[in-house]
Amino acid sequence: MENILQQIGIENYIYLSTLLFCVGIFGVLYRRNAIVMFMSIEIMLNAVNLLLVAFSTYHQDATGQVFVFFSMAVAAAEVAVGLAILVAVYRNLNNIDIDNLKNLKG
Amino acid sequence: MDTNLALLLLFAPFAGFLLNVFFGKKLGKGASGTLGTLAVATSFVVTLTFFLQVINTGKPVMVDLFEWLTLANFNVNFGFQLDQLSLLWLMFVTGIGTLIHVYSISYMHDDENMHKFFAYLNLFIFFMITLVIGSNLLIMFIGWEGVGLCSYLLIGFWYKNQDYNDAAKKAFIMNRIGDLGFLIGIFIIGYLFHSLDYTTIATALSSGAEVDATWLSIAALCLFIGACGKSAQLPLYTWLPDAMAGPTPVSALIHAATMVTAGIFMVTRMNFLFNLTPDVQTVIAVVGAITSLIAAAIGLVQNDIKKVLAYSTVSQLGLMFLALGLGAYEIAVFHVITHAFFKACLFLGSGSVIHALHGEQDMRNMGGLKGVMKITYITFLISTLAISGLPPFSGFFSKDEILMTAFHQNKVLWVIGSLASIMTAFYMFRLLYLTFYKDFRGTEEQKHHLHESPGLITFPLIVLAILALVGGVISLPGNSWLNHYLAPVLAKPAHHHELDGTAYMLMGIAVVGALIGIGVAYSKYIKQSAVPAQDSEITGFAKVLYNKFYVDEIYTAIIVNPIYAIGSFFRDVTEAAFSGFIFGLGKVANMLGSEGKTLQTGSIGFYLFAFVLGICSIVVYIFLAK
Amino acid sequence: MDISFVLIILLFGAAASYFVGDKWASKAALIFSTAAFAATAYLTYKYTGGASVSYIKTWVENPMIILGFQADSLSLTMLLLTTALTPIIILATFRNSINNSRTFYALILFMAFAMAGTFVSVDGFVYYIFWELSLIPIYFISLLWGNGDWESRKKAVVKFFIYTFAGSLFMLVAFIYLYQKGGNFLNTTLYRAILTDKEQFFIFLAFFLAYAIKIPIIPFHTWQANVYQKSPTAGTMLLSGIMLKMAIYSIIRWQLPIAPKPATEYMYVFVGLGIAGVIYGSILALKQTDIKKLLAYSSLAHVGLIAAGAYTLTLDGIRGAFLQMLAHGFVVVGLFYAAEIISRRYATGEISEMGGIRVQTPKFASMFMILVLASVAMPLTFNFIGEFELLYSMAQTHIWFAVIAGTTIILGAFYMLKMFQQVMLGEQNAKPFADVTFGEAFVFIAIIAVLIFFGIYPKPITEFITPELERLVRIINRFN
Amino acid sequence: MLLTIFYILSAITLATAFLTILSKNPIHSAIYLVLCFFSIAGHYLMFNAQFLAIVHIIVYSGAIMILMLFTIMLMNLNKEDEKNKSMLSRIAAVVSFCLVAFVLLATFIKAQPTITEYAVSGKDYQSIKVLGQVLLNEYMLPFEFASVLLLVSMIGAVLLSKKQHINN
Repeated sequence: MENILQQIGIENYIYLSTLLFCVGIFGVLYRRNAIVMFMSIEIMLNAVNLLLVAFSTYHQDATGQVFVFFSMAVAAAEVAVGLAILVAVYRNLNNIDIDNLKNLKG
Repeated sequence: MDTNLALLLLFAPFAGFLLNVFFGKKLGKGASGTLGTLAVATSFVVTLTFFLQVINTGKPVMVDLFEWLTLANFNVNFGFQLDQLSLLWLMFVTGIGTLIHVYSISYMHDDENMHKFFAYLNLFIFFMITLVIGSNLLIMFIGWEGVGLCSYLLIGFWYKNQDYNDAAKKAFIMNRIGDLGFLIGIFIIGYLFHSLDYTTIATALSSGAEVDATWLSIAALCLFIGACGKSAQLPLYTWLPDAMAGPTPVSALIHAATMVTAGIFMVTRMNFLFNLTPDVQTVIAVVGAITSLIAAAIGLVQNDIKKVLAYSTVSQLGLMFLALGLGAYEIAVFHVITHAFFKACLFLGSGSVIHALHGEQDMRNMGGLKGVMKITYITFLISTLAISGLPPFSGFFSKDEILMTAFHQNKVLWVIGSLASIMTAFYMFRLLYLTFYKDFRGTEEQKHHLHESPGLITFPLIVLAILALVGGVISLPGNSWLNHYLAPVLAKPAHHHELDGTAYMLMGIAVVGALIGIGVAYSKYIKQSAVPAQDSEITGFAKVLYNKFYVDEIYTAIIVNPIYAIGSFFRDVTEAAFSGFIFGLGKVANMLGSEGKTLQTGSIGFYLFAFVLGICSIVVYIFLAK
Repeated sequence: MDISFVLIILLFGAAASYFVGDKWASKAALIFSTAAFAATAYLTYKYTGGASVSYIKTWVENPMIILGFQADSLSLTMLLLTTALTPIIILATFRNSINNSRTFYALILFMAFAMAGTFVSVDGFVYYIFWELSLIPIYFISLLWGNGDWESRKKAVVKFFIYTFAGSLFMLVAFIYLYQKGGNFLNTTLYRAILTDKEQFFIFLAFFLAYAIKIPIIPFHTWQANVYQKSPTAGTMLLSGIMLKMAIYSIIRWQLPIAPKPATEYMYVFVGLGIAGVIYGSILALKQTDIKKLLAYSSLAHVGLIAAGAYTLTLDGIRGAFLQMLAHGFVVVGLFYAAEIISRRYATGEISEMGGIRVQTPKFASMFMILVLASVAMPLTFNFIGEFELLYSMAQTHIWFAVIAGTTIILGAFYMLKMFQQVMLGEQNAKPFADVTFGEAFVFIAIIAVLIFFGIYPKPITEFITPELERLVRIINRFN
Repeated sequence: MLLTIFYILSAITLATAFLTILSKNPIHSAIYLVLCFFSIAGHYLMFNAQFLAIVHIIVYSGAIMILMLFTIMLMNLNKEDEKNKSMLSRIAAVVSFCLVAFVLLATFIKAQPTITEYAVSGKDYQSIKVLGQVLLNEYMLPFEFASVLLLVSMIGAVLLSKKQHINN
């Protein structure tokens, strides 16, 4: 079985993940809709997952992929709780604009 | 045996002190007085046995008790050295001490705290003995501070009067200034010789050990500063006249006969050191001469009977220091002894007068006591003649010796000394005339109560007057027993003046000078019946003299007030500044907190930006910043 | 039986006084503190007989912390001071009615426990724990049972707490740094740690901050006068009698042997600071109108002298500091007790409202006078021995140090006698002043007896401590 | 061939990711995001990680995105009513994006990887069988923890979204 990386190269995956991660960051900073921010976070998570898989292949080792499973589990849990919080917020404020959430003021 | 006797000598007065402190009130006045007197008399008897022993054997008695202070380079032992000098001192300390105790039994009889008075007197004798018999400088320092303490306690004996307390406090603090000098001197000597024992230092110096001359001079000067404080020399003399606030026996014992001569004792004790520092000797002589002149000048116009005597004491002490500065230790000692006799007699006599007048001390309100107080008058007269330096009274011999030494070494000092002597003769006779001659100037009430003092008061007066009369025999010109006796403790041979023409001429000048002083006093106070003016009417230079050259005021202005001013400055400014600095640190932290708090905007967007930038900085710092 | 036993007694005593209830707390505290003193005395006796009474045990393996309580002559002497003063201080509180007294006495004993631990610890970490531990009880004692209104008291006490605590943190940093160098916190290891000049300098400075604040050396003293005034007298006694000795002891035990080079190099600075404290404290004492504040500033002057002596690095200076520490511990407790008696009966601390006490209570006046004289270093009192050695060590360093520091005997006499005159002498005050009770007199007599006995015969103490001090001085001067 | 597929997939991934963020309507965002996830699943397939790809699609596209869509619809957000952030924030966001991208890329470029050749062990390491073994042997405990985590988050979500009155 040949290694796909021989043809594509690990560095391409690194660049791709980096860019994807930065796009996620950009999303988080750019939008004020909490749900879209959530999506951006998912993008970031996926960028990392992609890189984990790439390196798993690079090392020819299953550990990286196992890590991705865990990361997915965490992401699922996070989304579930996060969305529940958003629902609660929405119920109280009638919107989910993060600029309105300023109760953490010191 | 010697050890036990020495301890008895030392602890008899201490036992008297303890008994009087703890049981004096229960014993009653007579018993406590007798107890105190007996305690000192015991010491006197022990001293006498030692004195005879040392005269016979010629060897000092050394007693070493235990190691007291441990220092890196040497130890200081609790030890006593009973040699010719200390025994001579003890003789008159305990002797006059006993007499004054006897006197006090009667004099203090009306005081409710009489047992305390005797306790303090005993304590004083205890410390004085310690001072004198110590075998090293530090034991002397114990006594030195101890007598200062007793002086403080006794000056402030009537502690309800805050003026007296002020005088006591002043005496203590002035003494402490001198004590600091003494202490520094001890440090330097300890550093140089690695010992404080007199014998060790003397041996080291006589064997010609390598010692830095500059440090030696500084040490000698520091010791002299100590002596200045204790013996009331310029510039530390102002406490002594104020010390007259104490009961009169205290003035006689402490501030005339014994404690104030401690400075002379110390310099004589350390004569081997002072001999090697001629510069310091010059300083001592000059200070002594000037003190004697200034004090005599102030004494000319004082109206308080005890103040006159106090200034006269300062003046006579100045003469003694003059002798010390000239290297004539045995003459200084001689004058100390004669002075102790006649000055104690004078003070006790004045006490007798004050006693008769119920506390009146102003000479302007006295006069005419000659008839009523015969014994007091006669003893007073003898002592006055002695202090004025008329032959054959004891004062003549000692004072004459001092002046003769001065004449041979430095004419200027001789002139100053002679001038002081003439003034002494004047003011002493002024005192005598104003007190005992002419008519009584006090109130009718006082006149009614005038009486001769009881026997317990006149007895010491008579003894002291006899001593003042014949005391000169111990060191007659040409054939001095004292010089011979003191020779073992002095590093240099005694001064010996040939009884030649110069000597007789000087004696003549001294006598004529004294007679001039007496004559002036006679013409003014007997012939013209002058009475000193009231305070407000004194003008001109007399006013300056009357106010003691304003020395106290000057000291207050240049030393005491600045210290208080600095104190206020410290309290109001620097304390606030230090405190402000510390609180300032707290305020800065507080401010950082409240400023930093505003960063906490609550805006998630802002946090995210900060978050991202923070991550960037960390990444840059870790991976890129190289 | 080893030295940890004393600590256990004190700790157990603290617990016991708390649990026996308000009524019996003071008695329990007195009994336990006396027992601690007896145990210490017995251990000292055993130690002089050649037995080892140390307690050394590894506490934590990593980092290496050793629960070590070493009994050498120095720590035993300080332990004796602590356990001797604690019963005296407790006895001095007997006449007061104290709210919630079981907590009060428990705190006092706990504080004694912490201070005793500081004196005997050989492990820097354990030492540091005890050092900080001692701060907690005094904080509560001063805060809850102090004088004056709550706000100003709280301000003073909190300032003191934060200030000393902040200073001590530097010491902790120094210890952690030293641990890296030495591998454990034992003082003997740390003495041997090889440090560059720069490291020594910073370590010295870190220790100095901790100690200078606690002693206090100017300009770190601003907490002192207020806290002394606001604290209850027992607290003031603990602070001035024992706690500040912790810092001086630590200078001798920790700071100088670990980092002697800067001490040698900048000796004049540190000796100068101490002496500046002497003058500054004395002059300020002259201007005080409150008796406790006056004593606080006089304490500042005295400890300045002690610190200056310790920083001369000579045997005389360090021994003098040690002796004076003991003497000052006793005399300051006695003076504060006298001040307490007066201000309690007059219900004021203002000197101007006092006077004429001697007429009414000659006994009290005499005892107070002796304490005043001891505090101005009268010969034949213990203080003279200490002060003489201190001043002599300064004279060896530089003669002007001795001259300037020596003004303490003048200024000290000035302010103490002035205070004594205004407080005790003069015409009888309108306010009656009850004579001292037997218990009060006992406290004074105990203190005076100690001061005079060792003033006349200090040899037992000097002989006891000198070999150990000589060893330390050799370590301190190892670079010369 | 594979490289071309990679480039195409990458382009889709990045483009849909961007579109997710830039779409005004959250519904569109969600749909773009699903596309993005599919393309990532494509990447996984290229690695021959079939199981992972399938799990990815099931979890992300199937579960998470559906959950999000439901939430969006629940809140009635399927309109373009979101107010834009201030110009300053947006510029700052762009600048931050460029900065992070620059910093991360610079870091990777500077790191100069020492990759010479890609190892081919020939071993099976990513089949379902192997993964199952690894997961249930070596990572047994974390695996169980993951289940606890999911349980807790489930309970949490239920509790949080329960209707409750909040008194202001």
